[in-house]
Amino acid sequence: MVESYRPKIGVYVCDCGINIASVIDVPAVVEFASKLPGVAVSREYTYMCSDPGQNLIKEDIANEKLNRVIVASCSPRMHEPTFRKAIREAGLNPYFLEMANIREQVSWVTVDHAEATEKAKKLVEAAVAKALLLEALEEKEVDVIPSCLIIGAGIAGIQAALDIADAGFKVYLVEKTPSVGGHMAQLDKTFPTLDCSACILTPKMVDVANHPNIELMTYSQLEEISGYVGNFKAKIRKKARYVDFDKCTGCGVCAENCRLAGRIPSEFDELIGNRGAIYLPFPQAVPAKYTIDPERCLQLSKGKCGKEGPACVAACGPGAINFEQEDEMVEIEIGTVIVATGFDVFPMEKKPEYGWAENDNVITGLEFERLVSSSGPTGGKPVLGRDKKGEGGYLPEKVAFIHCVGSRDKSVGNEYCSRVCCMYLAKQAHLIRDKLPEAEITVFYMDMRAFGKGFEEFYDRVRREGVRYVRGNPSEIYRKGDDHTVVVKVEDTLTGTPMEYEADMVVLGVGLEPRKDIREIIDLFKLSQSTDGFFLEAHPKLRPVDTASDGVFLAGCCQGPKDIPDTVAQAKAAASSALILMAYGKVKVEAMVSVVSPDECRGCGFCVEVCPFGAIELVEENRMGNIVQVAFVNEALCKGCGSCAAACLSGAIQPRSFKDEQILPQIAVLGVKP
Amino acid sequence: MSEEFEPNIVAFLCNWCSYAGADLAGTSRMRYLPNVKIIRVMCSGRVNPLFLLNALQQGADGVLISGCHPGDCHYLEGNFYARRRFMLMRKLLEHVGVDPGRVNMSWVSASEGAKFADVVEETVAKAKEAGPMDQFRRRQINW
Amino acid sequence: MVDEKKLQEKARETLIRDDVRRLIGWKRGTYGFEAAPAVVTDASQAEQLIFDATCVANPASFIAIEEKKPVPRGAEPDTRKVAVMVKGCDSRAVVQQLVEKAYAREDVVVLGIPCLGVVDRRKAEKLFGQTGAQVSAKVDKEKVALDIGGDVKTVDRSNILMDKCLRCRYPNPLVSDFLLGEEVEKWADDDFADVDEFEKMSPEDKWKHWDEQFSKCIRCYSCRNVCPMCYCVECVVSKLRPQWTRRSTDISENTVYHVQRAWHLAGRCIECMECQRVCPVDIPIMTLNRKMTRDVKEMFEYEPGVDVEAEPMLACYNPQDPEEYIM
Amino acid sequence: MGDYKFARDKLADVLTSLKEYQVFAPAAVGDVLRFKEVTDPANVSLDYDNTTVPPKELMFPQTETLFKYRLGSTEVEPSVPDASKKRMVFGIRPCDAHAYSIVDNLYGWDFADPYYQKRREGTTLVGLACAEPCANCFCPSVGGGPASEKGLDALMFDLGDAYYVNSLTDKGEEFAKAAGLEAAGDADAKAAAKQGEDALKKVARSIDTAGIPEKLPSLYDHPFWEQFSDRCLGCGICTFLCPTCHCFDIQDEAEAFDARRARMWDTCMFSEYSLHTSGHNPRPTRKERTRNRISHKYSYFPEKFDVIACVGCGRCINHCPVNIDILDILDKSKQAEAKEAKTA
Repeated sequence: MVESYRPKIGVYVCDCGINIASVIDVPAVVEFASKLPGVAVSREYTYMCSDPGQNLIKEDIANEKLNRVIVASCSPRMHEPTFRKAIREAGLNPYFLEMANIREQVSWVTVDHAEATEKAKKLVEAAVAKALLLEALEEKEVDVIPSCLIIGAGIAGIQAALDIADAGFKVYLVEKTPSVGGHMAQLDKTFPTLDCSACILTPKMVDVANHPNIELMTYSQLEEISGYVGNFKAKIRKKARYVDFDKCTGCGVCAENCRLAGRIPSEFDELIGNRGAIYLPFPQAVPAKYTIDPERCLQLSKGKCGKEGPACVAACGPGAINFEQEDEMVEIEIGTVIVATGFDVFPMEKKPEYGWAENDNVITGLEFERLVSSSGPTGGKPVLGRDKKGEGGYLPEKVAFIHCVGSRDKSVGNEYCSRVCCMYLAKQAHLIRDKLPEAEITVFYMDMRAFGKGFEEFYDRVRREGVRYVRGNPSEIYRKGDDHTVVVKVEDTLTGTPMEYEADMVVLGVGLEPRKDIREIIDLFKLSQSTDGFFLEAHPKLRPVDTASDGVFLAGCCQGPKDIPDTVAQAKAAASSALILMAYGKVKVEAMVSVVSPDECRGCGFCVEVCPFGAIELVEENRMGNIVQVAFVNEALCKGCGSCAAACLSGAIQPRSFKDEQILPQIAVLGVKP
Repeated sequence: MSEEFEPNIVAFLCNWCSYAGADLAGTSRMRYLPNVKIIRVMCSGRVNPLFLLNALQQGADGVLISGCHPGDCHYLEGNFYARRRFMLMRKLLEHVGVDPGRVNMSWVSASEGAKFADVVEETVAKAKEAGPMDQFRRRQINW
Repeated sequence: MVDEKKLQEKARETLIRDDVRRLIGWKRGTYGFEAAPAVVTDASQAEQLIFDATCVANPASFIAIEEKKPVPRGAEPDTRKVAVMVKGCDSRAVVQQLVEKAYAREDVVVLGIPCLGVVDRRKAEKLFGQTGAQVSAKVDKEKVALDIGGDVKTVDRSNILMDKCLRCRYPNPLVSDFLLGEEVEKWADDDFADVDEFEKMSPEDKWKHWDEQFSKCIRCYSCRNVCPMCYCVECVVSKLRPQWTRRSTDISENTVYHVQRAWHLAGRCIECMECQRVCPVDIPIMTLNRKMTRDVKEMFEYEPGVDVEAEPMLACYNPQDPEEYIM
Repeated sequence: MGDYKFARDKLADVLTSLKEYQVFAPAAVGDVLRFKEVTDPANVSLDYDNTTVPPKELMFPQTETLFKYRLGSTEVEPSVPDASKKRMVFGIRPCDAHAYSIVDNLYGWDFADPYYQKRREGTTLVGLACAEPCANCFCPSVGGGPASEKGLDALMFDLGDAYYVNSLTDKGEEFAKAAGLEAAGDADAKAAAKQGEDALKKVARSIDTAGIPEKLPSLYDHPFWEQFSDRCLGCGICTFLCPTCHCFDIQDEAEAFDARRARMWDTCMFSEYSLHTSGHNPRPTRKERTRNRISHKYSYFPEKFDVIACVGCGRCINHCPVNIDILDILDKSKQAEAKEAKTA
């Protein structure tokens, strides 16, 4: 490498055919540049980016021992990589290049030729001023650990896991609840094709459990993550099930014998069905291993269960139940991460005027799914008004469906459209029509959005099946009289008539919200949220599954509401993005990263707070025997934006190639009038 | 004094939006005044408000900081920090008696070539109105 | 007011502790209207300590500017705590230093002193002339009684207290391990009328004002050094590479120095007014700091030095921050 | 030499008559006094205690161009002041004039500093005796006094309705002539002498300097310095306002291709004053710097030039924001046992 201390600068002014030369007096600029301090060579050429142009630079580097190169031509956004490559080929560090943009910023925009020439001179002079202080930078690569951590085992996590595992890479699939499956497992049929949700999902659930490359950790939570792209370390808490995972055969005798069997509302059934303290969330759960709910189990919460002790222990043949079991911490190393933590449905507490809490025949869309599911608490019959034992009840005769509950509604803070409600309500209306051919069905909507493949056709079909669509957003839902009649107060906005529609079943098309505990993941990964509260992708158009943290990708509804096909598509995209890193096995680290001068750092941590990438931390430093805290940049996480430098009071942290000492000379040149 | 005062403006443009926007103004052959000289930085969040002070001291009659629109920052948050910093620095300079028209900021996306050209014209117009920056310019000092 | 005996007793108690290295408070000066800051290391020195209305200096300044000697190889650095006496305003410096991680909360023992205001030396000298006497002063809700070498003078608070005291919103320490004396009731509020008044001037008049003021500056950096928030290892102002401000003293460099200083204190200044107090050439430095304080409060709803958990003002943002001038 | 006087209300006339001089006199900016070139004699008043910034800046400006050059060229253009241009410091206090005579030692020592010396040569010093010494003045302890003539060309006494002027040198005579002063009578001379004696009695503070120069080196490592340095801010007030402090830094400054080499006041109280390029600092804390300031004035300088580099003007005491009182330090140094130093 030819990088002597004393600068020897070559300045190359490009004509760009006539693009530059017809406006700027190029020979005058070349002449001007030749007199600037440190400039050894100053030349003009027709097309610097052409092979002969690049060769000109390479030859000068070889013959004139240049150690800095300035190309005055087009925008660096265009040809910086070209010239960096050229000077690297000539044996010079590629970061000894500076460009002066005299085409886009001068010749193409300036009317007066003399003024254009003067401005070009200034820009070249500023480039020389900066070039004197350029530094050689090293482009590093780090190895990528060939494994992926996927958080959340809904359809997004499952699909991503299968794709990565099938490609031959290790996957750790972490799920918070006792079973994989997520929200999709709760659904009855899927729109618009009316496939049975469980039928298409369960084979995949079984696959993730059996795949040799997938290590499935259900009932587990990510506690800590550190490191950077290619080299993350994660700590995962495997919560105690109080059931020996290996011994449990999933026979279910324990649950039948549990003293609380059928007395605890089932989360999977949206609390309209029941389970015991030892339970399998649903029959097709994967893994088919029982779990004890430590808060409800009498033995665990009260220390005593019946006179004879826990019935489950007595019932369990293999002796799998172990009340002494403790949470287990697992540490893993991974190269990539996919966040697929899904969504929560809109909490009806935020919209009390719809009377959901008071009326058990006013139910959410997800409750409806469990109600009509053949594996649900009613065996698939839409029976309402059952007693505590789950008996009695009636079949509704007048059913109302309400759109946009908790979506497109600023009053509850959700301005966005949840994208799935129009269609799932259409599907649910169809299911009611199917199960109760005599029922009167009315759907209250704001706008109908049937934009997907087959959606409009399906919507048409539902309407043809005798479902009435009324355009209007109900203001209130309340009980009338002693029977189960509820009134939907609404204005038909197409005719302008106020209505008080009486129904005996109301289904609320609740929207999708970010997970209530989204902060935990944000804090772990330093991810950002978009204004809707979902995770923010790196670019809304071009990097929809990436995040600002390299090596961390998003899949499914945690990034925003989606239907199943979109979720699967995004999961596959996230898998492919993670696979790119793992298949290549190495990742380039940004060379223009920030660097700390620990002797000058006051350890205030402003840079730590400002860094959007969590790339900076405070570490202990021995300063002449005294221990002080100073900033430390993890170069693999730093993207070189330089926000830290502007926040630093003492100038102790600086982005390479854009240091204060490199920018100030540019200001000095450009600030002084010609 | 017969010649009209031509202000000199130093501009700091973020690489991803505003610099690209300026490039687009070029590729679209929009004409704008040559008074504005651009320094490229990776992010408007990189621009230390002291740069601005330095530019005025060196002899600039005005400065321009331009970044991505809020929410569009390539580095997610840089422009939010920049906005806070320059809002405040401008107030501080105003308190010292510097014409606030010398401190300009804009959001210019990569697709807003025309906006960039407009921003240049407006910045120059404001600096022209403010007149030559001679309050604490270094060159004023007689050695 | 604080009982001096109690204060000295608490100081002695604190200095005897094995885990306390030094205590910063006040002692009577050799002359004049200001008590001297005192750094004591031995319990026997506790009897020097005082607190009255002459104790204007901010002891928190001395926590952060202490220069640690190089520790010889093999020796252990002294990591014992520093005890510090603080008035309400001084305590905000401790809070802000904690926000900026100058030290950890457990590294300091804070002895808080509720305060009714302190004497402005300049105002006192205008009234009574410079004195060689060791003045003591008592302050209550209406008057200040000064004992000038046995001659007791009583003055209205507004004529002699520091301006900061006349608009004090935090007479009681915001952070303390021990409170010396009863908490006092807040007597004033801050409407920033001084900032509004200054803003009425035309840009030309503002500059005329500053041109005159900054021209006086001798760049002794006392305003920087006394500031409890200024403790960078190397101040940007002194840096040579790159050199932001030249060492020459002229209106250009002096202005840039003062604007840099005010900028670096934006959202950090806790209004102890020490910078202005120490200036040997009477530059109204607080005028710039007050402007920043007011604007930070108005635009970003931020007040430094009141919440240990707060994020530093320029290291956070609100997506809804104002941007009225942005094109 | 000669005894003169002029009426109080003729002050402006006297100044106006000094056309061949560039006259500097105390001028107020707000509450702060400093020597400024007289532009309007009507505005000059001699009713002042002393200036905040000492008139040393008239011989040794805070920032001073040494020479100018063009980048890339080897030619330099020195900016040495012209001694033939007559200047006058009018109304300087005896302590500040005394200070010049102390600093002269240094600037005329191993290297004759033309910048300082040319200014000195061309300048006439017309002093003003102090009738009312300030609270922290101690000039008599260091060889001066409220009516000391040291370093002066003429000394004025404010006698109420008139100023009595005693010319002390040829330059002083020249001033009296240029100003057209009338001769004074014996009564005036007596009144002036009386005022001087009274003023001397009014000086409240003092220090017996005997033995201090010899003792200070033995206290080099003594812990007593810390009771002062522990509260030192490390600012430049005491040194910049000291009429005898004379340290400077040298910097090159450039505007595009035009450059200059300049010197500017520096102070041993700044940490970077003694900072080595290696990062090592032989005076790592304020203790060493406080010690250096005092020792330089009261030991190193007298060792070399046989005169204490302090004139007792009291500025460092008056303006120190943390009450580091040089008399207190000297007093404590006398009490300190040299043998304690070993235990430090």
